[in-house]
Amino acid sequence: MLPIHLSIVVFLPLAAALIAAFLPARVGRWLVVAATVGVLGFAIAMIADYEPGTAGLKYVTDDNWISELGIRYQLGVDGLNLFLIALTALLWVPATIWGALRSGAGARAVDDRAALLPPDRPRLFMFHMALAETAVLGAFCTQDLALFVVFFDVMLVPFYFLVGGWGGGDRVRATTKLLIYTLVGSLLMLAGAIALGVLSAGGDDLSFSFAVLEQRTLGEGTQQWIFCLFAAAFLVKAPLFPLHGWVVDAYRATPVAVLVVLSAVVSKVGVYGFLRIVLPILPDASAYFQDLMLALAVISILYGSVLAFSQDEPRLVVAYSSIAQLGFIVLGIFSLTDIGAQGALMQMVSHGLVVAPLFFIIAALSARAGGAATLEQMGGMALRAPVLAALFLVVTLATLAMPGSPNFVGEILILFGAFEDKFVFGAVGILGVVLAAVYMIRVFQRSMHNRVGPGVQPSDAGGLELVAIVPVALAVVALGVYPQILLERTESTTAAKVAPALAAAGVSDPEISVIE
Amino acid sequence: MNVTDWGWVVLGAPLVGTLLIALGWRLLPGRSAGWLGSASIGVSFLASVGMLLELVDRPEDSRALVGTAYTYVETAGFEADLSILVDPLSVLMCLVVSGVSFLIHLYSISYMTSDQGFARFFAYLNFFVFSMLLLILAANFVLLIVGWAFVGAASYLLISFWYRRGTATAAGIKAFVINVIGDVGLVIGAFLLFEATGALDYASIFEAAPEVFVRDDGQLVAACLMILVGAFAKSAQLPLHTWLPDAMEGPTPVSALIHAATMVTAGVYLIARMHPLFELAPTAADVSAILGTATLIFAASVALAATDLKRVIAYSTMSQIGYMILGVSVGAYGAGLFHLMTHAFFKALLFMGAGSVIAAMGGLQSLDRMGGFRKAMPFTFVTFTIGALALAGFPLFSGFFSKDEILAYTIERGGMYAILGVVGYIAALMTAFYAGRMVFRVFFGAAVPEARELENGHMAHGSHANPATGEEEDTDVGFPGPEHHVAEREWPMKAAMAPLALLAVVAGVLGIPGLTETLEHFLEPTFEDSRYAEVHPSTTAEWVGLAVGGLFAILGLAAAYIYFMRDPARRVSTRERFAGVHRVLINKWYFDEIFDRSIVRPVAAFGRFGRFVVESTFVQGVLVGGTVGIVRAGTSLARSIQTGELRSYAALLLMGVSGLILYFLIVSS
Amino acid sequence: MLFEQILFFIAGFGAIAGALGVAMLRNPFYSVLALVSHLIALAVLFLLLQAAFLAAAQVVVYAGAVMVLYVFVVAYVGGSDTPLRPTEGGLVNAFGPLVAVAVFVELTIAVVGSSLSGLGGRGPDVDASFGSPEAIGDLLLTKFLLPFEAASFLLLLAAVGAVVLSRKRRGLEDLDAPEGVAG
Amino acid sequence: MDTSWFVVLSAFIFCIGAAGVMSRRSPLVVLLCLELMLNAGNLALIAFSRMLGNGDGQIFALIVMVVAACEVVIGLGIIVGMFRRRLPIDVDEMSELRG
Repeated sequence: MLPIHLSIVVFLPLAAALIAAFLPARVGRWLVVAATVGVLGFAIAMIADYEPGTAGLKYVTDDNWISELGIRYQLGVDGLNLFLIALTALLWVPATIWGALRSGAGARAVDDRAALLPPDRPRLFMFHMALAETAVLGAFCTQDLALFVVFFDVMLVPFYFLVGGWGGGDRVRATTKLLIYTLVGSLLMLAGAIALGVLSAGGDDLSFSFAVLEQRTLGEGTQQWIFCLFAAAFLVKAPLFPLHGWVVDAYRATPVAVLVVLSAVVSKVGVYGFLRIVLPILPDASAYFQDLMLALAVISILYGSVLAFSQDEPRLVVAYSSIAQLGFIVLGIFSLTDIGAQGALMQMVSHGLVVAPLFFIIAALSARAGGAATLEQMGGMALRAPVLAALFLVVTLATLAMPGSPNFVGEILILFGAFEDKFVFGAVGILGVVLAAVYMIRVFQRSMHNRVGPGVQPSDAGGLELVAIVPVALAVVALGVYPQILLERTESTTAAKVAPALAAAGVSDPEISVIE
Repeated sequence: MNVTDWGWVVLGAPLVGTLLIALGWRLLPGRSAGWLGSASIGVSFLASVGMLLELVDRPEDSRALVGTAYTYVETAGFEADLSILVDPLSVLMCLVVSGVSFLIHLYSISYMTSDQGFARFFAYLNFFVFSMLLLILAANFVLLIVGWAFVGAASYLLISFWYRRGTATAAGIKAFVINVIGDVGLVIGAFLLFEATGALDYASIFEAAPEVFVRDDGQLVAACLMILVGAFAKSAQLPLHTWLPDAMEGPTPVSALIHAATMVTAGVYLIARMHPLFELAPTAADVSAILGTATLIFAASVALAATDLKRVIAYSTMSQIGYMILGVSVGAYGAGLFHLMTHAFFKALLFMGAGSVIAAMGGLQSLDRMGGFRKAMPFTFVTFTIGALALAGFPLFSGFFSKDEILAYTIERGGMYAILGVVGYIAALMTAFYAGRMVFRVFFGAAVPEARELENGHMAHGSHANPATGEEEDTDVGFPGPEHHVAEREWPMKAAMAPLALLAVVAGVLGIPGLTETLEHFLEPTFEDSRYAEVHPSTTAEWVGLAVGGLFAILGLAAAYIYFMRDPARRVSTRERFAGVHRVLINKWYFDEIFDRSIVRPVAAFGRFGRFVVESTFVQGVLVGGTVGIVRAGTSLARSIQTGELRSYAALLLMGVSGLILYFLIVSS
Repeated sequence: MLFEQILFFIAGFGAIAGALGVAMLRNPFYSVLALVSHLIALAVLFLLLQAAFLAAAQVVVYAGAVMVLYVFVVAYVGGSDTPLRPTEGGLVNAFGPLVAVAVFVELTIAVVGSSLSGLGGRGPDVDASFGSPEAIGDLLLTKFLLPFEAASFLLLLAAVGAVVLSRKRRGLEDLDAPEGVAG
Repeated sequence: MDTSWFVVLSAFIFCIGAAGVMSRRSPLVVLLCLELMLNAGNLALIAFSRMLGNGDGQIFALIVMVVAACEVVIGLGIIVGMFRRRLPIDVDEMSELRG
């Protein structure tokens, strides 16, 4: 095992940003980019180092933090978060590069003329980006509930400033909604976390460590209301119907570089919380609320898909499609089967991987259409932008879970998991696959094909766009060709996390008669 | 080389071709992309031949081989390798697909010469062939679904190849969505089988199926019906057929390749591949046979009235695939696949001929505008006529042996199947009639101006308008417009059509009842376990069937001759007498309208409802508004305390102190 | 003993009278003078409690130096008479003194009703050096060195702050303009 | 004298100071009243220090004096600044921080 110190990985971006604050903006911004590349290096090393088929935490850091409250500074990597850390690391690189060169006032949906200018207040922008990466990495790495809450809330701070400070359109409204929604969610989770720690301790020492909490048991009624608190926070973050009210304004106003990580990574923290915290620690409640969560998931799938189908702005199509995709992920998790959870994890990573280039491409399209935000104003770009069109095509097909893409592997595992015990939910959810084909192909066709829009000046993808899009697109293809690279590493961990809830649901693992 | 090694070459060559053309399109000068694409398919065809030779060398009982590259997915009981299955069935399909594809590639080099998207076209085309071969060679459901969906995507790209044309992109979306419905059906079907057998690869499923399922087991029937959804979506069978006629918006080589010879027959292949399951679930097989028969008569009837040349051929394709589906559903696997093969030859040929004619017409496709091309394009005339005769089932042409064998077999099964067979014969009569109609109306009669110009050696005409809507178009993307001088003048085109014409004539020798039956013997290892293996009509019965079929073909052609050559006035009077029927046929039995009203519009209305009612009142109004309102009420309460007056702050502070002391006093007492 | 009690009551009344004077006299200048007398009375009380050094400091530093500052400022600002009871500010005017009385009652109840035995006595006998400059100095430089340094730093900051606050600013001449007033 | 006498006296002075802070409008007098409250605190500290026979309380009181001095300096500086800017010397007029 490589001697990787997780604290370094987590705090590297923040440290770089703090140093960069004292350097000239031009140098500092590349220092932050270098730090994100460094984190990516660590992430790749961890994947290479990870022995497939093993479970348990690796690279553990475990120190006392607030000993009176039993709060520990505990970080660790296992199959559950390994690839989410890698996803974070991978996507922050193009996001910071894009942000370093283009974000700023220019990323606004409406006046994209300024899109080529460097951001105003670049040091501050980069600082917030770096802080956000540290918070997200921390939330993924932490193995202590209190620390998780801290990172979860710290995450809110940079995004609040990034949307409010560099956003476009009606950013005040967007930030207000974002703040209120996620803050209310966070507060509920904080209450839940405290209740969980205190009530589960009984007479013993207070502890928030996941490992300890998993061992302790809670009464069923207690589990149920704590479950509701956590579910509220995670569903807002995800977001799922009907808690997605903040999404539309936020997606419209957020600068592209920020939107990429907000949609691709931050939304995963919520559903990751289900797998990491809710299922193993509150198994009885998970089983109790299974049908409700599945219903929410299925409604999100259908509702998100249908609304995506009727939107004019590509950004909003992707926004609603994300709701549908996260519905699939929740469907997989709450199928309470190994296969569904594996699918959910696969889908988390692959949705992150496709949504990031999707937003970059939409920004590129919008820039070519004279800053237009709606599909009507685009069209016919494929001829003069063949590379961009090809990349868009690959990403579009992956988004609609074309077989052969990682999303397909994720969705088929999720659906198999859902079918196994809850066939009806799976069967209704699968309609989302068909609708996804409709709305994604619609966006592709309206922007790339058909007649040339009025204000469109097509030109092919430039250097920055290629740098931002191509590596991620290659990762999509690679994961589609060899999904086992993820699945073989995550399998034992997800199985262990789902097992308590599975047992609580009273479903014995369906005996699969393997025929030799 | 091993059999499976050849298989990987078959699969790899088109993929390499795709990647080379897609990544190197800037570097490929002139027509080299076309030659590169053709060469890669050629390699694939040669490898298929190698595969065939290796396979026939092996003893009959070990002619099914699986080659595995690596583990694709293996988690939580879900196992799928990246592996191919080579057996006589897949070898036959590979030969047909790669062979016909090679010729169509060759044809396209000429046909697409002046198109702006020349390299793009060949990248798509190679990708399509790769996907099709992947579908055929897949050894498990996951890979099958991958190939299945890739084929759909390639078909989408090729249909909307001329992407500035609104009708083309709309047709592409329609095709894609219906194909995705098929994929979804396959996924559900695969799950139902997986749940019962715990496996996803064919061999394990087929082995386990008789043990875990009873005959006509509910779950198995459901699984088979779901597989049928996949098969029917791809093969354009009722009721998932509406995309195929629209798909004629694509370039004609695409219609020849995808919508005649290869992709649409995937459903037939699938049912043949799944025959152990369908034989265990005869209910599903019957559903399939009935729907196939319904499609074959429905499509034939529409083809009688349609006026767009390519659509006539498209409906004819649906109809012929109906025969194949009927064949493989009743257990006539050899006959069904035989017809698949001969159909690939003559239908590709017909499309190529049609492409030639359409190019000569400057893009116009309406039969009403055509006529008299016999002299202008003698080569096309001869080959097209051969194709039409084969389609009609004229005695001794290839279609004669294959189609009538299916029908003979169906009638042999007796009972309900006999009725289906009779319906098939009626449709055969119609087939002969519309085949004759095409030939007579295009090549005979008075020469239209285009034909006369062509006779004088002039080749450019037409305008930049969408032939379907008459809408003016930009030519950036390159339609077969005025500059499209292809009318059978270049050798690659002829080189592609001549072998197909030859095959359309002579391919029948592979299945002459009682004499050769080569194909059936070749396929035997795949189907030897079939419970219908013993059900085989006697040679005499087959010849009787052939005789009846031949008679119908001649009758139909004669009727067409009477209607279109001898007595054109009768055509008009007949149409007027059956005006109601004609309207139904012209409107394709109103399937598009029914789907539009029952599915598309409700979904769109639901979307509007969601967007303007649920989203704005419930989500934004109640939930967001409620949350924001509560927070805002709380903050305004807090704000009202913040008067900015120092003295009231002090008073509040002291009140707090007073309250605290009071609390402690009470607590301590 | 008696002397001590007499002294306590005299000083106590002095302190209360001074405090009332601070709070109730209309002219700020008189208020300052009342505070001086209050501080001196307090110093006497400090002496009674054997805090000799603090008593001295109270008189010298507080009643002397600090109060001089007040007097200067009052003279500078112009200590005009202000109404004792503000004309506006309704609730605070009504409740302020009431709350103050309430707090006093509560505190008194707390002290009187307390069961703490220490409150009832005057504490242990201490030697004469208790509260002497040496004792204070010793404590300041040993046990409370850090607070001592912190306090010195605080004083420095306050000095700088006072300079910054009251220095003449550039652009002062603009102050006559309306926006200057608003700012 | 019992410690309680001193403590009660301190409470009384404290409350007079608090009442003054709450009812006077002149910032100068408010500052003076604050001094009263601080000194009340000091008295209590020293009384308890005597009660416990421990010098620590006296150090506390000394520090409070330092804080009081600082507060006076800053407070008076602000008042002078206000005067210079011709702002009304009245705490009721200073309500810029209204929410």
